[in-house]
This record gives sequence, C-alpha cells and structure tokens, in this order.
Amino acid sequence: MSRIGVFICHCGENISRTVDVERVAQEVGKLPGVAFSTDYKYMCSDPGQNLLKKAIQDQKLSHIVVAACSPRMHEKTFRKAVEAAGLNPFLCEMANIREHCSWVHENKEEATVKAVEIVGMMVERVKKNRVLPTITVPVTKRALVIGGGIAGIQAALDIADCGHEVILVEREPSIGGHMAQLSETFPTLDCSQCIMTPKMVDVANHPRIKLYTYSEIELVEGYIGNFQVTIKRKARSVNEDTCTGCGVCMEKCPVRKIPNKFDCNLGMRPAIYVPFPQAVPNTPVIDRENCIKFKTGKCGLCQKVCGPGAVDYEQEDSLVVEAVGAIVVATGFDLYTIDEKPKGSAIKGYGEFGHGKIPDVIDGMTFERLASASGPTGGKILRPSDGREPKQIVFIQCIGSRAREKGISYCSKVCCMYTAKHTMLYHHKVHDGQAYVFFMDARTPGKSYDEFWRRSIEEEEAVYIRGMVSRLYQKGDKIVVMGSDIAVGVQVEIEADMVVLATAVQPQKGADLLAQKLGISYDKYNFYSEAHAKLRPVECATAGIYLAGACQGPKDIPETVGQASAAAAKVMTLFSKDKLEREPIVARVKESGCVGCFACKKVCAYGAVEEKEIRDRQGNLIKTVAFVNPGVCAGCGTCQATCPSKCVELDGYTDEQVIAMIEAL
Amino acid sequence: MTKPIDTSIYTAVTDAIRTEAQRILSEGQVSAIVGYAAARRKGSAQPIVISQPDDAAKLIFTPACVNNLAVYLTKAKKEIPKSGKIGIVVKGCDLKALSGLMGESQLKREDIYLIGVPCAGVLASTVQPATELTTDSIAPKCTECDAHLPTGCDFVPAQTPVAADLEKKYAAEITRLEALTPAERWAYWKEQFSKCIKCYACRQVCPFCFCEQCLCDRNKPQMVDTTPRPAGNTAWHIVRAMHLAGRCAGCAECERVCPMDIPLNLLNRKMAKELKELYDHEAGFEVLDKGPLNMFTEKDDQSFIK
Amino acid sequence: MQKFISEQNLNTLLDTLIAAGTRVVAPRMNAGTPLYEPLTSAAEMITDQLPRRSAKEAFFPVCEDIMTYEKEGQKVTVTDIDPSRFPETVLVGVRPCDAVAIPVLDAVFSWDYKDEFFLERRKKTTIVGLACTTADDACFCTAVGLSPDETKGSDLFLTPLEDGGYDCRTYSEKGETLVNRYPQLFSEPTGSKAVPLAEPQIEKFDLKKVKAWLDENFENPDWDSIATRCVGCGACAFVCPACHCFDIVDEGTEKAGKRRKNWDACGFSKFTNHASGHNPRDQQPKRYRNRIMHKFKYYDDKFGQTLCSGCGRCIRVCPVGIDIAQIVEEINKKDI
Amino acid sequence: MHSEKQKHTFEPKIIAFVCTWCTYAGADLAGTSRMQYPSNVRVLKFPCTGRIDPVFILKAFQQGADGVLVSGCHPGDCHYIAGNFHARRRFAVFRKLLEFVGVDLNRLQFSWVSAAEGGKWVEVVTDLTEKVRAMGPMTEFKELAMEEQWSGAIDTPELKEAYNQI
Repeated sequence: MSRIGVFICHCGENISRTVDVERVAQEVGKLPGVAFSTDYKYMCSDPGQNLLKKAIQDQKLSHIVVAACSPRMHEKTFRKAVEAAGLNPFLCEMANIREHCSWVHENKEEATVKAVEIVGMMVERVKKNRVLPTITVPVTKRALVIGGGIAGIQAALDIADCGHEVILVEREPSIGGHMAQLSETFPTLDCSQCIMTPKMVDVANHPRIKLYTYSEIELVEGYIGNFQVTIKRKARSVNEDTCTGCGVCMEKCPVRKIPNKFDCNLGMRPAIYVPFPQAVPNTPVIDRENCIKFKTGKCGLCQKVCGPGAVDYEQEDSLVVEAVGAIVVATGFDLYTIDEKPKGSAIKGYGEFGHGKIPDVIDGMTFERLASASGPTGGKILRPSDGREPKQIVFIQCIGSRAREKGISYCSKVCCMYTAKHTMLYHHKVHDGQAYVFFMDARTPGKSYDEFWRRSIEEEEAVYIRGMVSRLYQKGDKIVVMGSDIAVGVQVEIEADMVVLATAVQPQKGADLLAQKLGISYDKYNFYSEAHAKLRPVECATAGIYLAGACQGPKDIPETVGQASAAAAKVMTLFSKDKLEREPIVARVKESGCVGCFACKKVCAYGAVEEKEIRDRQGNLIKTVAFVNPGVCAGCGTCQATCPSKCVELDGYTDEQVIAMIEAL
Repeated sequence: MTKPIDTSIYTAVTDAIRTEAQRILSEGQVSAIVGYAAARRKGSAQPIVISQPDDAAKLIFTPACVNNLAVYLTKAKKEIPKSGKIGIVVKGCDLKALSGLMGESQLKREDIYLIGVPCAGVLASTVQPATELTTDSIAPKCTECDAHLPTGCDFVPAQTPVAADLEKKYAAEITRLEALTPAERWAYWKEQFSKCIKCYACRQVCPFCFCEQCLCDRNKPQMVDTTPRPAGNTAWHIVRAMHLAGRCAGCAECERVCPMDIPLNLLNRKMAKELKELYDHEAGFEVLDKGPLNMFTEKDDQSFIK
Repeated sequence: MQKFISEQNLNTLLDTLIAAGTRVVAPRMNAGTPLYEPLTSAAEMITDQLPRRSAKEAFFPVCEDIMTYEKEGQKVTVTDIDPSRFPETVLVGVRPCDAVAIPVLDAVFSWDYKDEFFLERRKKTTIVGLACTTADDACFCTAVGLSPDETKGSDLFLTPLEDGGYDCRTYSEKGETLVNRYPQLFSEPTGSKAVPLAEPQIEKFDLKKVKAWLDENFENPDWDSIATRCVGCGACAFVCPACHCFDIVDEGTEKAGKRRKNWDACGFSKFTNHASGHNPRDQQPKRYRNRIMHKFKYYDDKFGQTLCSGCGRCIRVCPVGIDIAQIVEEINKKDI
Repeated sequence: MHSEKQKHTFEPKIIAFVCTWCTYAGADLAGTSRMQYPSNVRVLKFPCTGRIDPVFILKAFQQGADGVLVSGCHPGDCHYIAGNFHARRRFAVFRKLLEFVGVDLNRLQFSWVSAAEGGKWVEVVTDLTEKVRAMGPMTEFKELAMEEQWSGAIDTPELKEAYNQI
C-alpha cells in the first residue's frame, strides 16, 4: 500500500488568498493511499523543503505530491529535495494549484473545489509512478566535422585544441571552402587567403585532427555519444602518404586546358592538379574524366616523373568507419545558378539576365576570383570575353533572394555587403571606371557594416540606384542594362562593360541527402533546421548533432566563425563527462507483447526505434520486435499512442498513470 | 428487382485452383495451402489447410467461400505450419488484407504463394449457404467491390468475372446515418452495441487484429471495460474501429461473423470514407511503407482545430 | 394436466402477467436479431425463429454484478448483491433444445458450491416450452437423443396445433400453478392434430461410443485437422444453451467499483493463461478439444449427462464453419 | 473579466489534454497574467499531443466529462519535431468516428495554443465551457454506464433512480 504525502503550499498568499489550503489538505487526506497531508506557507523555501524531507523520513512516505505552482517552475526543486530524502525523484509530482487555479479564479469555493480535484488527480497519478533510474549513455570523445570550409575548420580547431580527436571530412580535394576563393573580406578589406591559409595549415598540422579530403559521408548509425560513421574516400590516384607535393606531375601533365572550378572556370588546370596553390593537403588528385591514362590507357607521364612513386592508377574508392560522439555539420553554401532551374525545385531561373549566355555577365564569386591577387587574372578586373578592362560596371543585388515569385523568399544576408566591397575593389583597381548598383534595400546590420557601405558611395563613388533591372542584352561589345530608379521614378538604361549578379546563397547540392543520412531536419530550401530558433540555434533536434555556418542559413564570415565556435563549445560540453545523463522519460518496449508491426518506428521522428531479433537458446528466430534506444528517444510518446497493443510505454506518462488521472475526476 | 449474378466461371476457377495446388504441392514449391473446401451443410464451404498433393481435389471456389483466409497467415494463428512457403487462395478483397499485412511487417511476399481468385461475389451471412447468388443474396461488401480480379499474384485462373453493377449498400447506409442527428445516431448504435456479448469473433477473424495482447484484454490499466455491458461494448467497438482506421482492407469479416448481427463494417467503411476524403487513402493491392495514420503532411486538414 | 390455449389467450396470459409485474421473457426481435428478452407486450413475441442466444441467460446472465465496493480514506466498504431482489419471471416460447439444457446446468451450479445467483433465478422462473416445427441442416437434437417435442426442463409445454392454438401440458408444480392462476384462459384439450414436428437430418449418435473414443483419445492427430481453422472466438460458447464458464472481473476506479461475473469461453487463448505466462492449452486445437471433451466426456464423467442439446447454434455462428455435429458424427463412425 | 459571477444551474466538467511545452505553458502564462476563466477545466499534462491516445478522450467521456479539449503546439512548433502532426491526423479521424456513433462534436474541441497565448487559452476554455454549459450534461455515456444487460439487471427502477440522481 502506498503511503502518499501531500504538501499544500500557500505561496505566501498567492494560493491561499483564493484557495482554502487547510480544507484542501483535509479533503485530500481522506483519499485512499494518502498517509500524510499538510499545508505550509512556502514549500519551495528551505524550511518548506526541510518539512518535506522530514515528513518523508518520519512518516515513511512512499510517494509525494506537492501542490503549489506550475511544475515548469519548481518540479526540479522538489524532485531534488525528495531525492535528498532518499526517494527516487520520479516518485514526486506537482499539482499546479497556482497558475492553473488560484491565479485564474476569484471565487474561493470554486477554486478550492478545483484545487482538491487537481491534487486528487495527482495523488492517483503518483500512485502509479515507478522508480525511474537516470539513464546514462557512454560518450565517445571524438568529434566528426563535416565540411572543411571556415566553419568546419574553426569547429575542428576549437574541439581539437580542447584535447579531443576530430575527424574532418571534406568533399573537395582541399579544405578551405568558399572563403579560400574570396579576394578581400568586408568590412576590413583584409585578404581572405592571408587569414584563411594559416588556419588551413593549422588543421593539417594538428596532431588531433584526422583529415579526410576528397571524401564523403556514406552512412551514419548510432546516436548521441555513440555514432558510427562510414566515410567514403574517393580514389585520388595519388598516395597522400608518399606524395611530397613537389608539383612535377602537374607541370608534366599534357592535358592543360581544363577549366578550374576553383577559379569559377576562368583559369585552367591540368588533369592532375591541386585546386589552388595553397591547397591543404597539398596532394594532387587525378581528374579521371579528363586524364588520358584513364581515357585511353596511354600516357602515364605523371607516374613516370613522380620521384616518390606516389601516383597510383589502381587506387579505388575505399570506406573507413569512424566512431565519434558528436557531429558538427558545416557543409556551407552554394550560389544560386540563375540560368538553370534546379531539378525538382520550385525555384525558377533568371533566363532574362543572360547569365551563361552573355560572357560578361558574371556572378559575385567570379568577380572575387577576378579581384583576387592569386586569381586567373592576377587580380586585374578583366572581361572574360575579350580581356579588356571594364569601364562601366553594373552590380545587381537580390538575384534570387527576396524574390517570392522565383521561389526564394529569404534574404541572402551577405550580398549587400559584398557588393559594396566589390564596388570598392573595382574602384581601387580601375580608377577611371564607374560602378553602378541596382538594389532594393541595403541591409547592413553588423559592426562597422553600415559605415563600410556608406564608404562605397561617399568615398568610392559607387552609384546606387534603388530599383530592379528588368532586362539585359548584348549590344555590340556592351551590355545594355534596363532598369528603373524608383527613388526618382525614371527608367534607367546603362551601357555596361560588365555585369555582376549578386546571386542568392543556397545550401550545397545534396544537402537534403546528407540530412537524411544524419536524421536531421531541413527546411523547404534544404537549409538545416536548428532545434530552437532562439534558444538552441546551433543544435539539431537530433541529439549530438550540431550546426555551423551557412548550411543552416546565409551567414557572413564572423557569424559563421562564431557559430562554429559555439557548436564546438556544445561538443566540448558533451565531452566534459564520461557518461551522458538524461531524464529517464523514454519509451520502453514490452517485448513479450510486441508483434513487430513497427508502427512505432514509422512515427518516430528521432529514429529511436530499432528492430530487434528475439531468438531462442538454439538461435532460432522467434520474432522481431521493436526496440527503443534510450539514448536517442526524446520522450514524446507518439509511439505509445500509435502502438495498437500498447506494448511500448513512455516512462513517466504510462497509460496507467493517465487512466488513473482520468478516473480520479 | 432481384437478378441472378453470373457465377458460371466458379467451376472452371475451382478446376484451375486444384490443378495449380496439385502442381505446387507436388513440386514442393509450398509446404501447405490454405483454401476452401466443401463442408457438411448443403452448399457450405469452410477453410482448409492441405499439405498433400492428393488433397488438392478438396479445394473449391463457390459463392459460399466467404472467409478471408489471410487471417490464417497472421501471428494470431501460430498453428498453421510456418515451415516454408504457404500457398493461399485469395479473393481481391482478401489480397488487400495481405498487402496491408505485408506493409505492417507481418508477412513477407516471398514467404507466400498467392493463388488469386477471379470473383464475381460471395453470399451474404444472412442467407443459407446453398442460396443462389443474386443481387439480393450477395454480401454487402461485394456491392462496393473494386477488386474482382486480384493482380500481382503468383497464379490467377484465366477466367474473367462478370461484375454486376450494384447499389452500394454501405455507402447508402452511411449516407442515411450521416443525415440523422447525433442523438438519433447514438440511439441506433446503442441498440446495436447493446446486443454485443464480447465473443470477440469480430476480432478473431480480423486479419489486422494480430496483436498478441489486445489492448481490450488488459486490466492494468483497464483502458476498455471487458464486461459485455452497453458501456464496455460501445467502448470496445469504438476502439476497434479506431485501431482499424487506415488499416482495414474492407473484407467485412467482422460483420459477417457477428452472431448478434451488429453492422460492424459500417464503422470501418465510414473510417475508410473519411480517410479517402482527408488523405486520399484507399486500401489496395499495393504494399504501403506507412499507413495514413503513421504519416502526415504539413498541409493536412486542420479546419477542426481552433 | 393437459389443456388447450388459443393464440389469443396466450397473448392475454402474457399481457396479464406483464401487467401484474411479472417479468415475461420470450423470443422477440432486437435490432433485427431474435433474442430471448423481456416483453413489454405479448405482441412482441415471435415463434417462428430460434433466438440467436439460448435461454440460459435468464439464469446465467451475460454479465451480472455480484458485489460492489467503495473506498474512502483507508476504509473499504463491500456490499454483496442480494439475489432475493431478482424478479419473478415467466420464460415463454422456449425451444426444447434450450429448455432441456437448464436442468443440465442445475447440476454444475448446485454441486459443491451453490450458486445462489443461478439458483435464485431458477427458483423464481417458470419455463414454458414450445415444440419445434421447423429445422434447418444445423439442427441435430435427435442425434443427441432428444426430440423437437422434448419436455424435459419445461414446467409447461406448448405444442402448436394444426387448427390453431396450442396443446398445453404441465410437467411441474410451477406449471400447474401458472395454469391455475388464470384458469379462464385455458380450456379442455380439443383433440386437434399437432403440427408435424421438425425433422433434423442427422442420424442418432451412440453417445456411449463417442465418449468411449474420447476417453482414449485426448492425444490424437485428428484434433489438429478438426480445429486448426478455429480462430479462437467465443461465439460457439456464448450462443450455446449448455456452456456455462464464467470469469470474475473487478471494474471500477480507485474510489468505487463492482465485481462482475461475465461469460467466458474455453476457445479464448486467455482462458487458461496462467499468471506466470504459461498456457497449458497453448494452441487452438487443444482449446477446441476441450470444448468437445467437456460436452461429451467430462460433464458425463462428473454428472452423467451430455452437455449438448443439438440446437445447432454453434454451427450456424461459427466464423469458419466448424460443425460439431459433423465432428461427433465422425467420431461416432470410428472403429474403436 | 468575469467580475460578476453568475450562478449557473449546471457546471460542466471539462477535461483538457494538453502538451507540456506549448499549451500547458500557455495556461501557466494565463495564470501569471492573472487572467480569469471558468473553473470547470481539469488539465492533464502530456509531453506532446503525439502521446494523447484517442482512448483517453473516450475514457474521459465515460468518466463523466461533459466536454473534452485537446490542445498542443501550433504546426511546426512541436518540441518533438512532428508529434502534433501525427496527433492532427489521429484526431481528425477519431472525431469523425465519434460523430458517426452519435457524439455531438460540439463537446470535443481541438486547439493549438502556444506558450505565448495565455489569452487564447482563456478564450478556448471559456468558449468550450460556455458552449457545453448551454448544451447541458453529456448524458450518453453516463446512461450507458448505468445500463445492464436485461438478464444481469437487478432492479431496474432503482438503477433508473440512481441515474436520475447524477
């Protein structure tokens, strides 16, 4: 027989003003199973808690109900107190007679009757409460970082510097990401590569960072603290361990005219190449599609010239499995390609702007490569079509972004600032040139950002035209830009030498497929979803997976770095303990009754339900049942409401508890 | 006006089933076959499990072959030999149930050999088994049948059933009940449910009631009163209908076997109607990964939510 | 005592009884199903259909309360149900196959434990039997040694006459009391010919031989072929006039509730499920075997009677066409 | 709000099944904001509307509820990603079933009330209470609870009287 203790709090006068607390204590005392009931001025105060602890010992109480404020307020307080008195904390429940009763009713009789019923309900509930042991999950203190851009690099360095091993996986042959492509960065105009490459080298040299470039995530299994990740290492055809990075192979390669993706296809590279001179690792990769050896079986020059014998045509894709405890996703962004309609996407293209058709209509990243000292033009702004210096240049903002009619309604956040930067770079390099910018709004929140933007107009002589461009067309060697200046209300026509489109920031291609492997959610644009927009901005709803950088939404560099460090801090918090403790409100399967229909698995948003085979002593399969992984289960209970035979139960919210409450009414 | 329904193909169908059953049993393709055999009462049929090629001659298909044999392949029926592949004679409506069971991981397609039956209809439970099949004596479910010819089976006799165009009995009855006031509908069901004696025939014949531990047999907590009183009966039938919503394949076995003539399939048809309207779900031959109540879309109707 | 009662007078008799506060239970239609139920007027009575459930529920209800409890604080109050409050009842239009089973049940309900609920109802009920004039191919009362005009179990027995009305004979004091209470409604026998009796098709079983086979064949592979198809519902037991298993359950809340006695069936998998989880009858053929054994062997062993009156209800309601007449017929044909 | 209390002859019993993250918190907010609403509602807290089994609603009516409220997070706000979406389908179907067996759906309310919508909580609870009050007691399930099979009934007049006293 349970010996339930009920403690009615006055909350000063907050409760006792409208609820006759003595009468509640008296009435509740008559309920079957209640051994002790009392009221007290402030239950949450030290004397109040001591009263509770003392009563548990003196009265040998088995279950506790504290009738006071909302459990959202003090459930932890009282459960701790109960634990201190030697009872399992989950044998304590709170009855909310303040927020749900005394504060919302005026009539004392009504409020008292309601309070008695609320407490009565919790008495019946607590009777059915079970001792719940805290769940502990071991933590593998190694992290996986997916994506080797600035976000991934920062997160990897922070975690590794803290003493934990990091696996950094990058899809491209080199880490560096988009930041390595940039010329200078706003708002300080410092050279992107100058600040980026040291970090890349730090990664390469870090004893605790294991770098897998030219590699992709194949499979993710497990749960927080205990992930098993299968990584596919694509065949590089060059042995990373023996290659010295001398570069002779690249010099001797007879194939030389392959457009370099890193330079936005403006520069050329050989078939065996590193994407850019500062690449990390500085190990070339053979582009098998363009290599003569792979196409015809002849050539083999690079292998002949390679001193250390690192070139290996026989190399195959290989799989490695790494055990990690946490995952940081930092897959970054891609730019909207306006001449293409992405397959299966609701997003429409901008055929009318001639990108891809008119050679001198380029996007922002191409401009970055033109402006970059290490770029294909050595930092000179030259037209791709004829190599002349453009004297009139038009920048158009919001290509794709904030264009609901084209299917993207969000702001890409970085374009206003980088366009202002482009006008400056242009002005610095082409002193007699004129830059025009078509813009809708200038969005410049951020430290020194608005000042930077103003500088582009006031000091660097960029002409900003508020309005949108309706059409572009080639006329001789000029590009006619037709638009409107809505501030003045006139049509504008500019004969430009070059047009730069600030195209929208989008998630990387395949972001959705990676999300499905990871079991994380993503929005309709494929940006990854954080667990809470305000309070958990770097965590995924799936425990143990964190987000950094533009894969979650458009971000500039400082914000990306900040989020990457925040994600690293979250990982380090997780790694600060050997075992992970969590509230034991998780679902459990009653295997004897489970028929293995897996309806629970179908509705579980967390992938916490697994299939488990039950075998007899001879090893014969008896049946396959559901198994809830307590490390992954978030405790929503959707599985239980779905299970037809109620063979999965959510601890803390069992059917017995719920029915007892309903029957108490 | 009562019109006969053409069941002339059933003789040829019976022959074809026997030949096929004989073949697959003697070739060892299956270890047993669940089918129909003639029973003692005139014109009646009953389920039979055969494992010898010689017994293939016992198999029949007649308008009295009403049972949904899918129930014999569920976990609720552990007695049917599970050593190896099982052959089963299925009408279109029964095949839908098997597809549902596959979707719910209760069966694997490769473990069963499907002998599909071209079917023009079977007899209602209210008539004697020897009755001629007519527009009056036909089972109500057959009036709404869209699956006279099963597809995706391992074997289907070549005959084509002549499907009569019949008044849809459930649809008509649902429309009638929907037009009543809630109080009138309550009175209707109260009268029906009060007859229930909790023999659980409806549960036991249902291919989807494969739970090892029925929620309604549990007493800790007692979710549904087990006593055959009006309160417990009503709760049982509501819970039963809810548990079958989105799963029921429409074989109407529950209604056929009810010794108290409770029109149970009406509840299931009503649920099917709602699921069709709300989520465009219909039970079919296709094996679905997720039933309509195990999934959602963000745009689901919520006009009923404040 | 032998009398004649016209159809009209029979109705008057029933209406008079109803008006006098006696509960009159007879076959009537309930939502399309013929059932033995209390009449509010004699006009409701039907005589041309066998009720779907047997008449046993007049003595052994589908569900009845045997005790109530209330809890307050640490106190539990238990109140027993008082059977003396059961109403006086006249059960009319009972088929011989139903009536005959009632004294069979007396044996089990008054054996070591006297079931006051059953016996009190039995004491307060007068049974008016009605001879059977139609049979379908599920009927087999003659096969178990009974007949469509078997009077055992009836206090008063009606036989329909070709010229209308009923020949009416009494077989107990209760029957005579009923006739004597309303003498004006009864007249002397007319000598009119009785309507020909029903003629069930199945040949008479040698029940001794059947039992002899069952005595030796608890383990026999035939049980599997007989009952593999059984789906384990309780329809056969619940419509049976002689099946009498029940289950005791408590229903209610923490504060108050009732202890109830409900029909149970040996076909249910839970019927013999032990608290340990072990189930001695773990397969359906074993459960069905129990049904046959109980009817034709165990009950005979204990009380010298057969627990089957050949009403054929279980044959008609079985979802999978299990035919007890055919099963016993086949046992009957076996060489022992 | 309800400064002048009216005396009512019928006080309906309203049972609310709510999720802890949105509606329970919304009801807490109504409290901290000292909003006033009828005292008829009894709140049962669940982690998520996804945990709420239709049987609970049935049981609530059987236990004498005159009205039932189910409330959770707005679509997209679910603390558990999609529990409320699953609940939405489940209840869309279940209410149709109840309607078909003759339950007046005016007694069964569903709502989305976020943690910020204390006012909406008050509105939903008040509306449902007043609507159900106007409808009168839910007699259907209570009547059923009193009914017996004829053969098991002991004293019909007494049972009738007991029922009338409810």
